[in-house]
Amino acid sequence: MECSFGITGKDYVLLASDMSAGRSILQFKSDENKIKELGPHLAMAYGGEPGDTNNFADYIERNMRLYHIRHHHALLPHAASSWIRRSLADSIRSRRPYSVNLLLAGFDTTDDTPHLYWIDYLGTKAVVPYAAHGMGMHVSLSTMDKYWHPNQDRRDGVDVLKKAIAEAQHRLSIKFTFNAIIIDKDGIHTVDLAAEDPIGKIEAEKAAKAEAEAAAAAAAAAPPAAAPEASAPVAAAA
Amino acid sequence: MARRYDSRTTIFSPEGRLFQVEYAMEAISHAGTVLAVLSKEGIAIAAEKKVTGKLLDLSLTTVGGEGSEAWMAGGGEKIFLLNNNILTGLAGITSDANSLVNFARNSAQRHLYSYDEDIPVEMLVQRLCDMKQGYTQYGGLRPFGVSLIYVGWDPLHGFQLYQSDPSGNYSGWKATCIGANHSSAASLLKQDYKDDITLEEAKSLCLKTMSKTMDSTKLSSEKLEFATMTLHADTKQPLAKIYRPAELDELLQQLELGGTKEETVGVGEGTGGGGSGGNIAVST
Amino acid sequence: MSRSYDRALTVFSPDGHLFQVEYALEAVRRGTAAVGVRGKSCVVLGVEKKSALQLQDPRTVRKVAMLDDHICVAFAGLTADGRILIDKARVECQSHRLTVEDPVTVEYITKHVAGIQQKYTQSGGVRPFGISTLIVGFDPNDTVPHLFMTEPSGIYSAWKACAIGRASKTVREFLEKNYTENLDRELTIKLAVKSLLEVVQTGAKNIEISVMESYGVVRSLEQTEIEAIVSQIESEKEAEAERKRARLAATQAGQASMFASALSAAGTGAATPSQADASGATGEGSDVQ
Amino acid sequence: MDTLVAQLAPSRRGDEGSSSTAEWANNGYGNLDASGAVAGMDVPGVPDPLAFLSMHTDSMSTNPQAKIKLAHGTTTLAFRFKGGIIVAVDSRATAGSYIASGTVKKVIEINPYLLGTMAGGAADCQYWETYLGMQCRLHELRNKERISVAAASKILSNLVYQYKGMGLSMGTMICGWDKTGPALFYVDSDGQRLKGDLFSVGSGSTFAYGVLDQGYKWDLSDEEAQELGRRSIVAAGHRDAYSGNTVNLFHVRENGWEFIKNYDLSELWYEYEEKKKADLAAASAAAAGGVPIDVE
Amino acid sequence: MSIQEYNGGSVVAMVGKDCVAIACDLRLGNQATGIAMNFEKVFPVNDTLYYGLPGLATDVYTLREQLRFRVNMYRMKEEREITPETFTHLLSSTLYEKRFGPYFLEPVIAGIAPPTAANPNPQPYVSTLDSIGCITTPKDFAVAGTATDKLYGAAEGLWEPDLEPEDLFETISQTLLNAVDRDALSGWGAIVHVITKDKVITRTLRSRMD
Repeated sequence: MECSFGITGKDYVLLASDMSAGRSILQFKSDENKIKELGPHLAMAYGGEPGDTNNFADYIERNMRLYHIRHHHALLPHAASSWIRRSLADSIRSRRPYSVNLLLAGFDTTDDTPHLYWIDYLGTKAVVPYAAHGMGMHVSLSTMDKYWHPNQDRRDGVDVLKKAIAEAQHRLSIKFTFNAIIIDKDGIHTVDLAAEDPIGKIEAEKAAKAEAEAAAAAAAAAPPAAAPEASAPVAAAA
Repeated sequence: MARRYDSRTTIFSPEGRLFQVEYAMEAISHAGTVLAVLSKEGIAIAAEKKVTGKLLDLSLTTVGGEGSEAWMAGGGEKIFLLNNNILTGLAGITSDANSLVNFARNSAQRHLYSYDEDIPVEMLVQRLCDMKQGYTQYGGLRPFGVSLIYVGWDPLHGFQLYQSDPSGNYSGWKATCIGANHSSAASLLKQDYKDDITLEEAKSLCLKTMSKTMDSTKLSSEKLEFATMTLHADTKQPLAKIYRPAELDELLQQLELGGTKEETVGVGEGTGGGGSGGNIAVST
Repeated sequence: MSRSYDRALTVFSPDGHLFQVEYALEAVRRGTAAVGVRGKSCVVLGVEKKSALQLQDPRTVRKVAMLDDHICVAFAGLTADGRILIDKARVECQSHRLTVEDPVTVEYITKHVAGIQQKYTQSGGVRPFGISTLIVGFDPNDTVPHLFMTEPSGIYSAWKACAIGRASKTVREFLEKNYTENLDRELTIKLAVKSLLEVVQTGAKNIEISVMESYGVVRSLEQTEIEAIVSQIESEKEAEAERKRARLAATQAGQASMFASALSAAGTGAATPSQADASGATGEGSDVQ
Repeated sequence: MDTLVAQLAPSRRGDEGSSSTAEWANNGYGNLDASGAVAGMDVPGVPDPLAFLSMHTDSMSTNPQAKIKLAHGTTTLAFRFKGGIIVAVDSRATAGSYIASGTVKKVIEINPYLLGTMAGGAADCQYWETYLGMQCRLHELRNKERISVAAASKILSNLVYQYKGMGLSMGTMICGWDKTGPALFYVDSDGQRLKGDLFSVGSGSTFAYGVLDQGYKWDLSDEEAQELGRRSIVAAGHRDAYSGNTVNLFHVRENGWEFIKNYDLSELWYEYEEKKKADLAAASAAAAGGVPIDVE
Repeated sequence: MSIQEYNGGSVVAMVGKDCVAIACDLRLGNQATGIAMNFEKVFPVNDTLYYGLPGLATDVYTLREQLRFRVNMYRMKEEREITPETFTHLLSSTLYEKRFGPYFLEPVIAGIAPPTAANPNPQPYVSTLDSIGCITTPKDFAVAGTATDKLYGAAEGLWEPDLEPEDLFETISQTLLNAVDRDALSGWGAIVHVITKDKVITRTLRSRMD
C-alpha cells in the first residue's frame, strides 16, 4: 500500500514517496517520512513489509555513515547502489529476508551526473531515468513515459512528478499524501509540493543562504579571525 | 621455548620502541630503489632491479604491457598491477612482497565485488597498512619486511602517490623514494620537482634521479623496471602501462640515460592476444 | 616453560610491574604533543603537527579525527596503532546508533576505547596499543563539553585540561598553573595554543586547532586564525617581558641608587618558560606522532 | 412470470442430464431454445465447477501452472467526449508468456451502432457479445426502434450474472449512440455494470489510464481524441508484457461507428520517441537563438 | 509464472566459421511490467570470450560479479587469459556450489580461445549450462531464457554451418528478433556481439518495443 517516484533531469534527481504507515487496511500514520538521507548527495525512498523497512533503512544509513567517516568521503551513488543491492541479494537467500523495495537517488559530485536506481527486495537493480515503486508502478509509469524527456529542467521535472502523483491519487482507492526531495550538486533539498513554485522557493532559500554566508564572511574578514567553512578532516561533521 | 621466543617478536623496548619494526626498515634501506613522481597528467614509477645471475631464464615470463595486458605482466619483480587503477613498486624481502601483492589484489577485487567500482587508492593503501600494523601487534608474527610505493587514480582525488613502511604507516606524496639511497634521492627530487610538472617531465625526472641514485652510470632495461599510470585518451579511465624492455630502452635512449641494447635473450614480446580491447574485462 | 608466558606478552614482573604497558607509555611520550582544554561551553583540541615535508601531501596527515558527528579524538603515539583504534571506535559509534538509535555519549565511547586498550594488555599474544587518546565532545541533548583521556593501560579519566605526547608533563604543569574555570571560547582556544607553544617552538605552522562548540558543531581553525592567535600571545608575552624588564630596571635602578656597589647579574634572565624536551628525535624506526 | 424466469435461466450444474444428441436433433444447430434464450450450457458434472476450472485452466490467474492456458492479457479503452466515443484496443493474445496472436480483434461489432470490447476470456467475450447482438436485433424487430445502449448493456449484464461464480471471465465496454447521445457502459463477469465517461479494462489498463487521465477532457477535437486513444494504448502496450502488437481504433458517432485504422504499436512508439527528440531539439534551438534570420 | 521467468529475457549464441556470436534482449521486467530497456545480459570475460546470463536479474548481478572476481584472480595468478573451456568449468563449479539453493540462471558461453603453441588453431566454442552447472556443448547454437522454445524454432530454421561473421550476425539477429516477437517477456531492444579472432563487432538492434 505504498507509492514512490524518482525522476532524473539535467542536473538533479527528484524523489517522492507517500507518507502512510499502517497494517493491512488500517492506517496508523499519514505523515511518516519514508525517504531516508544516506549522505550529503544520496537518499532513498523505501517501502515494503512493515518492520523490515525501517530496520533495513537504519542498517543502510549507519553503514553509509560509517563508510563516510572512515574514509573521509561518502560512497558515490553507483557504489552505494551496488552495496545496497548486494545487501538485499544476500538477504533474499538468508533465513529471514528483508522485504524492502527502494528507489535510490544520488548525485555524483565527481562528474556532476544524477543517478537513479530501481531496486527491489530480490536485489534486482535497474538503472533508469525515472521509476516508480508500489502502486505508482502500475498507474503512473506510463504518465512519466509520456511527459518525461531527457535534460529537462527542475520545473519540468516537478511538473512530471506532480502529474504522476495526480494520477496515483486519481486512480488508487487509498488516499496518499506525498513528500519529496531534490538532490543536486549542492546537496538535498526538500520540495514543498503544495507550493505554487517549489523550485522558486528552493532557489530563494539558496540565494538567501549564500547572501548570509557572504555577509558573514565579509564580517569575519574584518577582524583578524576569518571564518570560512571548516576544513578537512573535521569537515566530515558538516 | 621456541614459541616463547616467537611470540616476543613485536614488543616494546623500554624506550617505547618496536625494534623488530626498525630492523625491518633497516633491511629495506638496502633493497633496490623505487622512485615515483606525480604530475597532473599521470604518474611515473621506476624500480631498480638487482640482477641475480646471468643464467636466470626469463623466457617464460611476460614483462610489460598496457591496460589489461598489464594484468598478465607479472614477470617483473618490482612493479606490479594491484588493480586496474593502482600500480605498486616494492622494496624489501621479495617473498614478503609477493604475499602483500596477493593480499592487495584480493582486497581490490573484494571492493570491486561489493561496490562495483575500482577501489579508491587510499583505501587500498589503508587496507594493506592495517594488515601490516596487525603484524606489529600480534604475537607470533614478525613485521613485513617491505616498503611500498603506490601510484593510482580514482575519481575522488585524481592521481595519487603514497608510500607505506613496515610499521603500517603511510603518507601521500608528490614525489618520493624508498629503498637504497632514498634520502639522497629524496633531496634530489625536492630540488627538481615543480608543482606544474608534465607527465613527460615526470618520467624524465623519475629516470634521471634514478640514474643518479643507482651506482651504475648507464641504465638499461636489465637493471630497471618502469611504469606509468595515466588516463586513457578516449575513455578517461585509468590506464596502467608497464614498459616492455624494448620500450624502456627506447625511452632511456631518448633521455640519453643509456638504454643501449644488449643481445636480449628470449625476452618475450607477449602472446599478443588482441590487446586493443582495453580494460573492460577487468573492472566496471 | 610455563605456557602462560606464551599467551600473554604483558605479564607481571616479580615486583608487580606490567613492563609492556609502561614501555607503551614511552611510545606515547615519543609522540607529538596534543592538548585538550574544556571551556564553559566549548572544548578545544590542539595538536602539534609534524611539519609536512615539501613533497608530502598534507591531506594524508591526520592527527585529529572524527569518531561521529559529535565526537572528536586526538592521539599521541604510534600512528598506525592510532588508525586501527580509531577505526574500531567509529564502528562502535555507528553500531550504537543502529541498535539503540541514540548517538553514543562521550563517556561511553571513551570507556569503549579504553576497554579495547585494556584488552590488549591482557589477551594472548598481543602487545598493548602504543597510544594515548584525548576524546572530546558533547553528549546528545546536552550543552556541557566533555574531555577524556585514555592510556595504553586502559585507564580513562575526565579532565578540565589535559596533555599527552612529548613533554606532556611540562604542558600539564603549564595548564595546571594557567587554567581557570568557565573560560569563554576565545580564551579556551588561546590557552590551548599557549600551552602547545610550551613544546612547539616553530609556532603556528605546526599547530592544528579544532574547536567543538556544541553538539555536532566542529571547526578546525584556519592557519591564518592560528597565526593571529600566536602573534597575539607573543605580543602579550613581549609586553609582559617588557613590563618585567621595566620593573626589573626600576628595581635595579632603585637598588643601584641604594647600593652604589653593583650587585650585577643577580636577577637577570627572568624565568623563561621551561624549555621542553625539544629533541624530537624520534627513533628511526616506528613512526610516532 | 415463473415460467419466464425458468425459460431465461440457464440450466445450472447440468442437472437436466447432459445435453443429449436427441436435443440437438430436435432444435437444430446452436444451443438456443425456441424463445431465443440459451437453452443449456454444459457445466461439468462436478461438485464445484469453479475449482474444476481453476485446476485445469489459468482463467482465474490463481493457478498459472495450469496446463490449459486460455488466451488473455489485454488493454482496451473507451471514452466519451463531445464528438462521440473513442474506442481503442490492442491486438495481442498470450498463452502463458507465449504470444499466441498479434492480430486479435478485440472490438466486437455488435451492430452498426454498437461496439463491445473484449478483455478477459476471449471466447467468453466473443460468444456473449455475439449473443447480445442477436438479442439487440430481436429487440429492434420487436419494438421497431434501436435498442438503447443502457438496455443492451443490461441484457449482457443480466446474462453473465446468471453464471457468476462459475468461472466466466470478461470485462467489456458497450459503446453506442442512442437517443440520449453517446453512451458508454462497463460490464463485467461479476455482474458489475457501470455507466461512465472513461474506462479502461485489461492487464494494461493501469498504464492506459496513466496517459488517458492526464490528457482527457470533454472538449477534445476528433483528432485530439483519436490521438489520445492511440497514445494510451501505445503506453500500455509498451509497459505491459501481455498487451501490444497493433492498435485498433474506432470512433462512434451519431450515425454509427467508424473503424479508423489499424496501427503497428511498436512503430507508433518509435514515432513518439522521435517526436520527443525533435521537440527537444527545436526547444533548445529556440532557446539558443530563436528563429534564425537570413542576413545578406 | 516461475521464478526464472520473473524478470524475463533471453540469450542465444551461434557458431560460425572462425567466429561465434552471442546476443540478448534488453528487457528487465517486474513480471508483466517492463522496468528498464537497458538491461544487458551478455558480459565480456576478455576480448574473445563472452557469456550470457538469462534468468532472475538479482542473480545475474551476483553471479556476474562473482565471476568477475574469480576471473580477475585467475588472470593475475596464471598470468594468461582464461579459455572458453576453462571458463565453462569455472562457471559450472560456481553454480554447483549453490546446489541446494541455486541461482535461477541458464548461462550461455561463446568464445574463441587465444592460439597457443599446443593449440595453434582453436575452434569457435559455444556451451550452455543448467542452473546447477551441467554443461552441454552444442556444435551449432545454444539458446536460453523465456523465449527458449521460440529461439529453438527460429534457430533450427535459420542456422547453417560455416557462416562468415556478417552472415552469422544476420542469422543470429533474425533468430533473436523473431523469437522475442513471440515472447511476451523478452524484447525491448537487443544487442549482438560477433566474436572473431582479432575483433568483436557489437551492434544494438532495433526491435519491437511492446
